[in-house]
Amino acid sequence: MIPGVSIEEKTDPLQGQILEVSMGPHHPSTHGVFRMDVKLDGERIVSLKPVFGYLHRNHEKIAEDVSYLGSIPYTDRLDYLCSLTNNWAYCLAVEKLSGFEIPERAEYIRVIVGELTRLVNHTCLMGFFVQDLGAMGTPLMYAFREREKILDLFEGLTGARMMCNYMRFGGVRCDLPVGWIDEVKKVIAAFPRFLDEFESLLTQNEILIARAQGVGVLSKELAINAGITGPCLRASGVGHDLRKVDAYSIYSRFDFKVPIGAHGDCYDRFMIRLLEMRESLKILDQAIAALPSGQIIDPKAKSRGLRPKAGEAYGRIEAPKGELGFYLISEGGPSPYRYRVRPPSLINLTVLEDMCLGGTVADAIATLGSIDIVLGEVDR
Amino acid sequence: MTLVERIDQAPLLLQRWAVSFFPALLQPWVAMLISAAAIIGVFASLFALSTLAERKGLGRIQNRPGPNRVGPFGMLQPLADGIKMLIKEDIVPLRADKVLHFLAPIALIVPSLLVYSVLPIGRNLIAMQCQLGVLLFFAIGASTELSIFMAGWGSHNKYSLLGSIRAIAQMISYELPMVLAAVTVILATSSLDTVNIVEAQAGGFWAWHAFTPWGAIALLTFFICALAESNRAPFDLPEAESELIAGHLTEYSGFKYALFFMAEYLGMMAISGMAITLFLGGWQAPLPILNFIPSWMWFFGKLACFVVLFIWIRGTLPRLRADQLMNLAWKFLLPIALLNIGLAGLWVKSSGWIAWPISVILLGLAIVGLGRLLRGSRPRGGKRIYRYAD
Amino acid sequence: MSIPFLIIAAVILASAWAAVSLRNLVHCGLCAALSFLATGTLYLYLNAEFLGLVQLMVYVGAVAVLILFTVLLTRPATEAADAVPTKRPAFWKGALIAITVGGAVASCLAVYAAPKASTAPELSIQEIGRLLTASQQNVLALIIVALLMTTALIGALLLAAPAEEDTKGGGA
Amino acid sequence: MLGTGILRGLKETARNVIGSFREKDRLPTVMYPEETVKTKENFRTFPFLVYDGDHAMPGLRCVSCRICEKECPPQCIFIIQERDENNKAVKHPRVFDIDFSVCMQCGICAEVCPFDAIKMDNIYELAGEDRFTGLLVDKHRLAKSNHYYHQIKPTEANEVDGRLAEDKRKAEEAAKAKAAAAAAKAAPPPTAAT
Amino acid sequence: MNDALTLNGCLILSALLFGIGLVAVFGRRSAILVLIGIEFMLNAAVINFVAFWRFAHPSSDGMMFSIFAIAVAAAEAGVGLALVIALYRHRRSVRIDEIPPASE
Repeated sequence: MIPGVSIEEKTDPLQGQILEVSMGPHHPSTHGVFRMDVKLDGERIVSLKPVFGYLHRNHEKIAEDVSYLGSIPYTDRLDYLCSLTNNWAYCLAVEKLSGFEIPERAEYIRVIVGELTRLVNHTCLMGFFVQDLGAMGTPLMYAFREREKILDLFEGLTGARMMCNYMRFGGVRCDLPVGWIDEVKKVIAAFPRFLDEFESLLTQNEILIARAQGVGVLSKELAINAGITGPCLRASGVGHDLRKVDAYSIYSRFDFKVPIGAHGDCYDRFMIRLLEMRESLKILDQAIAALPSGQIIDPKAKSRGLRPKAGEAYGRIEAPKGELGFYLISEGGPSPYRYRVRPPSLINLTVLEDMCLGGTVADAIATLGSIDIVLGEVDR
Repeated sequence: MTLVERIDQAPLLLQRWAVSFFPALLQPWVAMLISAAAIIGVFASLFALSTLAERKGLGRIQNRPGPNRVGPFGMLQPLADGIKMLIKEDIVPLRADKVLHFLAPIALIVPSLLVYSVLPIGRNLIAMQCQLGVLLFFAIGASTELSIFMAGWGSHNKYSLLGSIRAIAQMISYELPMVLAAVTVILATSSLDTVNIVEAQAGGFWAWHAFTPWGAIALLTFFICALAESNRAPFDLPEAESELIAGHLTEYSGFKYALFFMAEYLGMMAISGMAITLFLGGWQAPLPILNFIPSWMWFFGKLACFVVLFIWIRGTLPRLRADQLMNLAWKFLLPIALLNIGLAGLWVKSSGWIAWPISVILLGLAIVGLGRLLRGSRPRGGKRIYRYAD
Repeated sequence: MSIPFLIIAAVILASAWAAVSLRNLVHCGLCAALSFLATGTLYLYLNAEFLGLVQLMVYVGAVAVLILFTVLLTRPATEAADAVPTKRPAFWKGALIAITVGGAVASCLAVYAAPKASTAPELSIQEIGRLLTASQQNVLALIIVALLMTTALIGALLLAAPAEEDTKGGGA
Repeated sequence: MLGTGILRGLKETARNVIGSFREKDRLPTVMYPEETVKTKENFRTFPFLVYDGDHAMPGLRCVSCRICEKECPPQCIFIIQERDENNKAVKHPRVFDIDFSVCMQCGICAEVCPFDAIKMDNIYELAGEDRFTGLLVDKHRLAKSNHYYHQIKPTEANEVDGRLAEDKRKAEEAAKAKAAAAAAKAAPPPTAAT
Repeated sequence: MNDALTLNGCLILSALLFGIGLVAVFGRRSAILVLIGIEFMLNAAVINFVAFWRFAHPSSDGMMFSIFAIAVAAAEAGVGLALVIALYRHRRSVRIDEIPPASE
């Protein structure tokens, strides 16, 4: 028999065989090393057990030995699609611990760069989601064409496209290069055209509607009880967005809206992200218009040999995938006593089975694609 | 024999000239051999061309140039693929059913090529003019399912078996509406012979069957079934299964896989050839004044348009789920095809003008009604309005 | 005895015998398909094109696939391979009866040797159509067969389809 | 209505096909070996040691204070300080190795180095045949001239040079002031002594 | 001359095919093979029709009847196989000798 696959004789002879299949970890559509043990009765899924941990790199234990500054590059590698929001959350936590004030210009740069990362992540997600539904890579290529432009911006500013390692405690590492802001303006001006094209290509497409509407439904109560955050929660009808709830950093100064879905199925999650990208563009326009000049880092802030006073802090932000939080306990030493990351992808993944039961395998893949998980963050 | 006619009948004259070298006894055999060789030669090279067109077309759709390294503008890419396929090691699974595993590609290529014998490529350029051309086309086309079963069963792999069952179920359920769509044309021209069908559409493009109410709907149904029959675009469930089953081709590599690959393209071109013959006036020129262009050029031009359409749809549409696929065939295409036969009968019996309004109304009603039935509970058009948090 | 006829007859009989005597059911199904194919070519050889193509389409296209599907759906039961059929005594008892009946029929038919028309009768498809719809009893037969096939279709569906509560679910 | 959404999708792909022949934006492919994309100035790959003047080893700025070795998160830098004949430390590294297979190009070493001795390079064609010793880069391969630094990162290099010049000037003033103070201190004792 | 021989050839062929069909029905235990046997027998009958239509007297009834025969045979095959599947669903086996009579 094929290893890892066993035909379990079902007790009730009348039923067909229960086919137990493990999909992954080398599977074309599981977004990295992630395995699903699926039990199939004919076409329908009877049970689905997600298995992950293949990408566990012991991030939190290492952080306890490396200095505060040293673990910033490691936060890039948590959710490797949006490194800057990871840095931001970590820096927020350390700033709460060490009490640095962030200069105005640094706050604005952080918001600009954070929203650009949200665009990068959502373009990735929409491309992968439609790719799982079978479109031969065309939407993926269009999404990646736009994403490349933003990654070039990151390369110009931080020196790397995905592993930016740009934010420091009390501000940012280096100031905007000459002409960078005009580049950003050009990219943002061209973005709505891409969004309109993407919407006209897909949202009214009968096949996509048939494959995504009513598939992988996540009820409002289950979403709240399971602690789901981010677009998955908003698609189920709960208008919870940390940028409005916490109004951390300077988000209170920008006016933007938070889209909410009504059905909580794959189609809603897809559309919510599309609408969120339009909101991010609004924020970016306002932030660039009001970008002040001045210092980019708190002069008192020390990055090397930082020894924050003993205590604990929990910094959280609205990362593209949900609420990303860093919980630090410091005992005054050069490295934190305890370093805990609240990964939105892992928590959003816990309800995968409830969403997929009763559906077919093709639905399970579509649902997994719509939750938008990145295994770097799930396994840490 | 003006120059234009000479070019038009060039293949025929060539064949007669070649045959004249042989003794009388052998001449019929040689004539058959030459036309067979011509078909295989022409359509095999068209296969190579269409793989290149597919890869470059998909590339251009996805904002990338497509293969352009092998030869000028990537022209030698099919040659490179061919050689690669020949060189690759042909792995046969250990406990596979050797006989079936070996026979499956052959059992697929033979009918795919046999089907070309009835397609009228140009004015009296047809390999075998037989009174039952269309029936022969569908009879031989029906036997391709057996070879898919052999491929699935022969590779002794549970996933290939499930993939081949899905492929057969899909092909059978889409064969029915396709044959019924062809029946409307037979009903209109009262002859199964492809040459008669093409001659019945002589005159300008307004005489083509595609421009009658029932013809347009039949062409649409035929085209959707052609997509499903050749396992392409929104119906490419069996092979490009990104979910569970990797399709019945998983255990094939090297030359056998190339044969399957070739059979898929040959099948695609054969079905588009039949669609052209039935609905778009085979080798007829759209306007009588354009008759100076040789007839076979029209056939290959229309064939090229169909191939481009196949590629275009493949680059755009996501895939249908297995049960939606079946619903579409049995609950939408089949009723429409049956209704269409009724309308074709009405069209043939009555003079044109009363048939037009009745068929347009009936067909419109059927499509909208069945479309809504197919959509089931989802709101109209799946349009959703999203509100914003306060 | 023309050579093509001999070849076709040999193929029919060989594949039929293989279909009957092979152990693996799938091979039996495929050999049966081959034998249907060969009978189709026999009709073509006997100038009954319409019948040959209908045979090809109906038997090779549908019935053979139906047989193979049934073999697959009931595969676990036949997995416990029954003994090689040709070794079982019951097989030869059956064969004995068959041979006697076959032989008797063949001998009495063989004495019949009075072919009238040596030229192949020409029956175009249009004529078949006219015949089918012209004479009264043919039309009646046609309608009855149509009715029979629809009832067979629905009957087969109800018999084979699993009970209703199994197929619920599966998304909208 | 069934089909209009699909048609609109087809129109979209058609626009891209036509666009790919006209707009650059719709065909952004770069034919790598023939054409290359000009990297941005801030682009960083592996670190390199800066040396002033035109001789690598004597001009090396690195004083082997080993701060970068401590601060490097994946610990991929290895430094041994130079010792002269009577075992006194010399402000110059005898061994300065960076294991390129471990380095994750995060740039923290360049950030924490107080002497601007190590900066981030922007070469990315680093393919080599030897995986082990080939990627353990010693100081001779690491050392690159300040002139090279000016070529690849002009603004940053000028800023660093400005800062260094200004430090040197301040150091000289301090030295002069100290010398003057010393002289002043030395001057009164002789007057007192006479 | 060879017409007569070919006619006899056809008749012998159909008889032998009929015999093989009988062998399948009597000799094999699996229900599916019994159905295949029935198909062979039906085929044999239709071969006779065509042979007589071709050689003996070209009246069109033979052809008409064979068309209907093929149609009915296909319908019968469909229903027969559906029966086998239903049978398997209840008895988990398709061995004819193990299936109790319909009464039980």
